[in-house]
Amino acid sequence: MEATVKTDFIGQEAGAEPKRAWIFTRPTAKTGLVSWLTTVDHKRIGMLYGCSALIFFLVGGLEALMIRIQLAVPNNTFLTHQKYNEMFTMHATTMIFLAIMPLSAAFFNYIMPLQIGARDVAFPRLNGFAYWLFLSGAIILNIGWFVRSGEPDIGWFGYAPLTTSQFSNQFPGDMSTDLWVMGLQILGVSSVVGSLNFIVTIINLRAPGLTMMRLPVFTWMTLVTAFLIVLSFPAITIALVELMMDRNFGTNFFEVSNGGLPILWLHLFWVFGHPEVYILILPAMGIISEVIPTFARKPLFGYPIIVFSGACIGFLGFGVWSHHMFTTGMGTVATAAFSLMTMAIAVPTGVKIFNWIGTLWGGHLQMRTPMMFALGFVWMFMFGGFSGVMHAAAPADAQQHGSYFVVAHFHYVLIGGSLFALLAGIHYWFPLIFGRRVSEFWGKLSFWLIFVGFNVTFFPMHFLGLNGMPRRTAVYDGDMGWNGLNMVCTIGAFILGIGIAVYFAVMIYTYFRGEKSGRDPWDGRTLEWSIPNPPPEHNFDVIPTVHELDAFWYEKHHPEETAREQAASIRAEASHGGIHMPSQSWFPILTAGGLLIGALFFVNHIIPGAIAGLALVFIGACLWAFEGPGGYHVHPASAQPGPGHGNH
Amino acid sequence: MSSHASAIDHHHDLTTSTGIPNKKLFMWAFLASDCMFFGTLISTHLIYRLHQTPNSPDPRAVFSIELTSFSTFILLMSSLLMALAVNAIQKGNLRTTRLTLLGTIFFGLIFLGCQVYEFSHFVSEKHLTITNCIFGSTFFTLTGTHGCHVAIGVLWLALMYVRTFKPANADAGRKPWFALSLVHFVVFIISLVLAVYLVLGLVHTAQTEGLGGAGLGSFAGSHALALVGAAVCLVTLVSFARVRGPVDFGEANAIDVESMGLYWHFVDIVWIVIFTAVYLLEYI
Amino acid sequence: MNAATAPALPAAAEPAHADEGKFHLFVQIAMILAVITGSEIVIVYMPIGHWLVFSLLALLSAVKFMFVIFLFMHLRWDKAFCTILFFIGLILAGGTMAALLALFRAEDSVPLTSKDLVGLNPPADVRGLS
Amino acid sequence: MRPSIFLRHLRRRALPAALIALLPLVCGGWLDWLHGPQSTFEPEGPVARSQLDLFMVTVYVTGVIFVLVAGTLAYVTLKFKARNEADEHAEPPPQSHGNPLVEISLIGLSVLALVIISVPTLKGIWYSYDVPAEEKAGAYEVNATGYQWWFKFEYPAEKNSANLSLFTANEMVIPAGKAVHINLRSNDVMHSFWVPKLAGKVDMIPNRGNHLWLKADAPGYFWGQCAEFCGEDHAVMRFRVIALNEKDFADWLANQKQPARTVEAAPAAARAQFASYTFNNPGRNAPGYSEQFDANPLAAWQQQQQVPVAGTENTELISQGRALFKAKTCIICHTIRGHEGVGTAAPDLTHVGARSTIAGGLLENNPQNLHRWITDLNNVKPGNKMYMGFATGMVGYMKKDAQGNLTEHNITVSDTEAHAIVAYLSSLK
Ligand code: HEA
Ligand code: HEA
Ligand code: HEC
Ligand code: CUA
Ligand SMILES: [Cu+2]
Repeated sequence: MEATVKTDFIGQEAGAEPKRAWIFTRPTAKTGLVSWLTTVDHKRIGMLYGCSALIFFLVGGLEALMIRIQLAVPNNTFLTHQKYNEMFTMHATTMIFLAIMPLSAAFFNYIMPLQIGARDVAFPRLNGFAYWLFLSGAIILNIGWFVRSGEPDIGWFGYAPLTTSQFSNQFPGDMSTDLWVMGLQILGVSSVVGSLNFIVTIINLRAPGLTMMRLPVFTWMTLVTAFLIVLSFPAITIALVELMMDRNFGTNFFEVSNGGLPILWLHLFWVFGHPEVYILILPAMGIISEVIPTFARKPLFGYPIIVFSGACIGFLGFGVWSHHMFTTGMGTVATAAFSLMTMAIAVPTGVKIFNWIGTLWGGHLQMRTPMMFALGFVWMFMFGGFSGVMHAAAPADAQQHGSYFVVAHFHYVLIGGSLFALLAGIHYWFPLIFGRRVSEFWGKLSFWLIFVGFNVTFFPMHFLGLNGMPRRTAVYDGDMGWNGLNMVCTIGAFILGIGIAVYFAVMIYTYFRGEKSGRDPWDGRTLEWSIPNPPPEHNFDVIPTVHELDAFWYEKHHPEETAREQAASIRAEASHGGIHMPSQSWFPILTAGGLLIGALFFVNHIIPGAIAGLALVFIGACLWAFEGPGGYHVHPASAQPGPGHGNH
Repeated sequence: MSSHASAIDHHHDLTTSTGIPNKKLFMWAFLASDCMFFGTLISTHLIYRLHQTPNSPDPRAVFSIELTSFSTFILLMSSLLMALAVNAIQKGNLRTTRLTLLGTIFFGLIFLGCQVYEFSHFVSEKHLTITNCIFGSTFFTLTGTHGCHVAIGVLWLALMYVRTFKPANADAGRKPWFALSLVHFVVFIISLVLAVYLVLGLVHTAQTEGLGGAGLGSFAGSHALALVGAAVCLVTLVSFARVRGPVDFGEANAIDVESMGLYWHFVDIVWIVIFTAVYLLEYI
Repeated sequence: MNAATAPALPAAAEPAHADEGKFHLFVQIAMILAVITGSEIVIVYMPIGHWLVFSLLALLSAVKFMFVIFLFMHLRWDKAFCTILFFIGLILAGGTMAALLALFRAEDSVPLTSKDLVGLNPPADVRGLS
Repeated sequence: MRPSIFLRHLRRRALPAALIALLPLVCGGWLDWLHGPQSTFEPEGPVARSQLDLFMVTVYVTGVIFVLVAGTLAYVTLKFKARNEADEHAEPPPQSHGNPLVEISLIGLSVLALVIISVPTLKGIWYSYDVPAEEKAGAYEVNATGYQWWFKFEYPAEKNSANLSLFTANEMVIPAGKAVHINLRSNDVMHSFWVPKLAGKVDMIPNRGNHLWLKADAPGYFWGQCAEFCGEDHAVMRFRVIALNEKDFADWLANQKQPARTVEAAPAAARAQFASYTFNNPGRNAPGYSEQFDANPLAAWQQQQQVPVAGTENTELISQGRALFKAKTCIICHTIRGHEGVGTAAPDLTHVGARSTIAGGLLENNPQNLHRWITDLNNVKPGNKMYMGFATGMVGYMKKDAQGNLTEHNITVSDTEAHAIVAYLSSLK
C-alpha cells in the first residue's frame, strides 16, 4: 500500500499540466484540516458522522441525566418547568436525529461500500454534502443554548398548535421553535440526500457476482432504511414547511381560529414518525445479523427470510402511523385498522428474532464483547417489542399513552435495541477501522454496567406508567406512589452513565494504546474483513468476485479460485489505467455552509441574509456542477499484474 | 472521456451492476421521494377542501380555468421539447439540443409567468391571500411549491445550456468560456425578467381588452421597449447557441440531460395531478 | 400500460424509425396529451353524473400520467428496476393520500362547527397574537 | 488473566446472587408499585376494568411467548457457548442455512398469538368508544374543555341561576353508577383527559369533537391528569373527579346552581382582624396537599361542602375581600355569579370555597394554599395565565414590555389583602 503512485487528473495525458480556473483548483491534501473539510472518501465521512454522533450522544445523555436528577424526588426544584421541557425536547431530538441516525449513517458510510466491494459511494461529493448538511442542522438545533430564546420546548413531535407563534413564543421574536423547524428541515434534506446516494450505491456498485440475494444483511438493511428515509422524510418536510409558513408568513394550516386542524399535524408527523422508528432499528438489526453469525461461526439462519422480513417491516411501517394517535378519537374503524396493522408488524420482527436464535443454535458461540451486546440486544429488543404489542391493543393503550409505560417501551427498543446494536457495531468494526482491538475485560465490564444500568433505569418505568405517572412532567407529587421507583430510575441512569463513560474511555484508550490486531481478527464472513486494517484509501487493491453469500468466508475456503480471479481482475484494471479515485472538493461544505447561514438569518427574520445564504447555496451548486467529478488514479503495489498476488 | 467513436448505449451502463446509469437511478429514486412530497401536500389541500371553513371563497369564483388550461398546455409542450432535447443529445446533435433546451426554458418561463400573473391576480382582484383563509394557504403553498420546482428546473436547464459551451479540455486555457457563459447567463436572466413581464402584460391585455388587433396594438405600444429588449436578448441567445469549435459537451453527457429531463417531466406530471385535483374537481 | 397507448407503440418499436429516434412518437404523444387535457376541460362542464365526471377525470389524468412516465420519461425502454423504484414511491404516496383522505372523511373527523362549541367562549381578544 | 477471573467470578456467583436477592424485592414491591391514586391496576369503573383486562391478556400472551423464546435463547446461549480456547478454535460448525418448516410454523404461531390479542382488542375498541346502547338513554352528559392549564366543566342539562348552563372548574362531580358521556373540547392547544381509575384517556383537540365515556362503580374521589404535553405547566395540569350517589349529586347540583353565597358584613363595623392562620410560604414546587386529606379525600371533599355555622365567620374580612376582588381586577377574568365578575377565560369561582382543590388540582383548597396561590402564584405554577395574562388584551399579575420582558406589576396582593381575599373566596361555598 505504501507504494501508492499517483497520476494526474483523469482525461489528461500524463505530464500535461491541467489548466483550471483557480476556483476549480482541487484540494489534494491527504492529511490535516483541509483534507477533512474537503474529503469525499466514504470512510472519512463515516468517521466524521461517527464522531459527531458520539459527541451528540453524550450531549443527549447529559440532558437525560438532567431529566433524571429532576425526577429523582417529588416536586424537585433542580430545573424549572421551562428548562425541563427544553431538556426532554432536546434530549429526544438530539438522541434520535443527532445521535442514533448519524451513528447508523456512519456505519452505512464506512462499512456498506466495503461490504459490497466498492471503492466509494456512487456520488462521493454528495456524500460529503450530506455530512456537512447534517452538521449544519445539528448546529442550528443547538444554538438555542446560547441565545435568549432558549431551546425549543415543544416535545420532539411538536404537536400543533403548541408550536404556533401564539403558544410557543415567549416574547416577540422568540426563535426557539424556528430553530427546531429549520434544524429538522435541514437534517431531513441531509438524510434524504445521503440515502439516495446509498440506494444508488447498493443497487449499482456491487462487486461482480454480488447479486442482491448475496448482499450482507447489514447492506440490505441499509438499503431498506435508505428507502424508508427517502419515502418518509417528505412527509415531515411538508409538515415543517406548513408550520414554518404559519409561523413566518401568517398562513392558516394549523391556525385554529381560521379553521385549521391541528390533527393534520399529528397525521403528517407520524406518517414520518413511525417509519422513523424503523429507520432507527433496521440498521441495528443489520448489525446484529452480522455480529451473530460471525461469533457463532455459522451462516445466518434463514437469510432470505431475514431479508424479506426486513423489507416487510419497512413496508408495513408506512401503514401503522396512527397507533401513536389511538387517543385522538379517530373512531372505531380507523382505530381497529391501525391496531391490527400494528400487531401484524410483530410477525416479521419475530421472524428475525427466531432466525437469530436459529443462527446461535448449534454454533460455537464466542462470547466476545460485540456478541454480548448482540445477545443483550436480542433480549432487550424483544422485551421492548412486547410492550409495543401491548400498545397496539388500542383500548389498553388508552391507559398507557402519554404515560411512562410508553417511555419504557421506546427506551427498550431504542437503547436495548438501536443503541446496543450500534455499540456492538463499534466494538465489532473497531479493529477494522483503527487496527486495534478493545480489551475484552473492559469491554465486558462496560457491557455489564450498561446492561444493568439500563434495566434498572427503564424497567421500573413500566410500573410507573401503569401506576398512572404521565410523561413529560417536570414535577410530580409525593403522594402518588411514584417516589421509590423514580429514585431507582435515577440511580439506574447514573449506573448507565458510568457504563457509557467506561465504554467511551475504553474506546479512546484503545485508539491510542490498544493492542494491535491483525487482519480479520474475528474470522469474519463478509468482504470488509478481506482488506488490511486500517483500510487503504481505495479499499480494495483488487475488486473481489463473489460466488456466495458470506463472500469472504467463501474466499477463505477457496484460496486457489480466489487467487486466479484476482490475478484476472488486476490485469483488467491495469489495462484501464489503474484504480480511479474521485478528487476532493470544496463545494460540498461551501454549499452546506450557505444553507446554514441562510437558515440562521431566516430564523432571525433577516430576509436579505437568508437570500444571501440561498445565493451561496446556488453558487456552490453551480461551481460544483462545473467543477466536474474529477479524479485520479492510484496504483497500489500489490495490485500490479503479476503472479502470486492473492490476498492470502 | 470515454471514446466518442464507439456508440453509446443510452439505456445501459456497463460499469454499473444493473446497467442503469447512476444518475438515472438517483433521479428515479428522488422522484419516488418527490411523489411522497407532493402526495402529502396535495392531501393537505384536499383535506381542507373536504372540511371547508366558513370564510373560504368559492374556488370557482376565483379560478380562471382558461388561463390554467393554457399554462397546462404550455407545460405539456415544454415537456415535449425536453423529450426532444434528450433525443437529440443522445444522437450527439448539439445544435438541436441547444435549441430545444432554449425552447423548454422558454415554455417553462411562460408557465412561471402565468403563475405569477395568476397569483397577483388572485391577490389583488379576488382578495385571496395566503393569510386570509385556509383555502388561500393551501392553494398558494401547493401551487407555489410546484412553481418552485419549475423555477429550479428552469435554472437547471439554463445551467445545462451554458454547460454545452464549455470548450473541450484541450482549449480550456485559451477560451474565456466561463466569462462568456456568465455574460450569457446575465442575458438569460434579463430575458427571463422580460418574458415574465411581457407575459403578464399580454395576459392582462387579454383580460381587459381581448386579444383582437386593437388589444395587441395597445399591448405592443405600451410594451415596445420590453419587446425590443426581448427580441435583442433572443437574438443574442440564439447567436450564443451557435456551435463554435469543439466543446466538452457531447453524447457522453446525454445522461445529464436525460436525468434533468426526468425531473422536468415529473414536474409536468405533478401539474397534471394538480390541474385535475385542485382545479378541475372544483367544477363538478 | 393502458390500451390508449397501443397505437403509438409500434411506431417506436419499428427499426425503420430508429434513425430519427423518437421524434415523431414524442410529437404524437404531445398531441394526444393536449387533446386529453382539452377533453378534460369539456367533460367538467358536461351535464352528467358527478361520479362519472370524477371517474373520467381520474382515468384521463392517469392516462396522461402514464403516457408521460412511460414514454417521455423512457420507462418503457429502461430496465424494469426504474419502474419498480418509482412505483414504490408512487404507490406509497397514493396509499398514504388515500388513507389520509379516508381518515378525514370519517364521521369522527368532521371538525366542530360553532354550534358544537357551546361552552367554548373565549374572550375575543384571547385569540390571535399579532 | 486476573481481570477475566474476576469477571467470571462476577458472572458465576455475584450476579445470580444479586438477582436472587433482588427477586423478593421485586415481587414484594410489585403490589406497592402498582398502588396509588392514579393506578390503572385498581380500576373503579367498567371502562378502566375492561382496559385492564385487555392489558392482562396482552401480558399473558406475550409472557408465554417471552418464556418460550427467551427460554430457548438462554438455553442456546448456555449450551453452545465456547467454554475454552480450544472450543473457540475448533473447526467451524456445519454451515447450515435455514429450515423453512421451522420458519413457517413459528410464523403461524405468532399469528395465532396475535389473533388471541386482537379479538378482545376489537371488542374493547367498540366497547370503550361510546356508552353501550342499553345505558345510552340514562347517560349523564358533561362537556369538558381544556385550557392552558386547567379544566372547565359544563353541565349542559342544568341551568344555573343566570339561566346558562352550569359551569365549574377543575373538579368534575358525577353521579356514581351511571354512565357519563363527556364531550372533550380544547380552548387553545391539545390536552388529554385522563382519570386512570375510571377510563383511559382521550385527547382534547382544538376544532375536533372528541368524546369519552366512563362510569364510577361507587361514590369516590378520583385523581385526573392532563396527559398530552400542552406547554410549560403540563405537569401541573391536574383535576379531580368526584362521584356521588344520586342524592348527594342532586344536592350538589342544587347548591351549584345557586348564585354565590353572600355573607353580609356585620352592621357595626368592627376592626378588621387577621384570619385564623399565619401564612408561611413554603416556596417553589412545595407540595400542596396534606396527609389528612389523602387519607380520605372523599370525606375531605364533603367537609369542604359544609357551610360554616352562622357567626363563626369574620364577616367584615369577607366583605373586604369581596371589595378587593373587584378592586384588584380579578373580575375581568373570573366570574362569581351573583356577585361581581364577567370573565370566562379563567375558572368560575362562584362556588370555589366548596372545591377540594384549586389551581388545576394542584393545591388542596385551604386558606394557606389559597393565600399562597394569590400571592406567590408564579412559583406555584410557573408561567400560568393568571400571572402572565393572555397573549393580548387581558393583563394578569404582570405586564410585559415590547421585548416580552415581565417588567411592571399590574396586580400586587399584599399579605393583609390576601387574608381578606382568602376569607372571601373560602366563604363561597
Ligand atoms: C426503535 C424504535 C422502535 C421500534 C422498533 C418500535 C417497535 C414497535 N412499537 Fe414503538 N415506539 C417507539 C419506537 C419504536 N417502536 C417510540 C420512540 C415511540 C414513542 C414516540 C413518542 O410518543 O415519543 C413508540 C411508541 C409506540 C406506540 C404508541 C404508544 C403511545 O404513545 O400510545 C405504539 C402503539 O402501538 C408502538 C408499537 C410498537 C410495535 C407494535 C412495535 C413492533 O415493531 C415491535 C415488534 C417486536 C416484537 C413483538 C418482539 C419480537 C417478536 C417475537 C418474539 C414474535 C412473537 C411475538 C408476538 C406474536 C407478540 N410504539
Ligand atoms: C435513541 C434515543 C434515546 C436514548 C439513547 C435515550 C437515552 C436515555 N433517556 Fe430518553 N428519550 C428519548 C429517546 C432516547 N433516550 C425520546 C424519544 C424521549 C421522548 C421525549 C419527548 O417526550 O419528547 C425520551 C424521554 C426520556 C425521558 C422522559 C422524559 C419525560 O417524559 O418527562 C426520560 C426520563 O427518565 C429519559 C431518560 C433517558 C436516559 C436516562 C437515557 C440514558 O440512556 C442516557 C445514557 C447516557 C448518559 C448517561 C450520558 C453519557 C455519559 C457521560 C456524559 C459521562 C458522564 C456521566 C456520568 C459519569 C454519570 N428519556
Ligand atoms: C389574567 C386573568 C386573571 C386575573 C386578572 C386573575 N385571575 Fe385568577 N385565574 C386565572 C386563570 C387563567 C386561572 C387558572 C390558572 C391555572 O390553574 O392554571 C386562575 C385561577 C384562580 C384561582 C383558582 C381557581 C381554581 O378553581 O383552580 C383562584 C382562587 C383565583 N384565580 C383567584 C384570583 C384572584 C383572587 C385574582 C385577583 C387578585 C385573580 N384570580 C385574578 C386568571 C386570572
Ligand atoms: Cu394540558 Cu397537558
Ligand atoms: Cu410507531
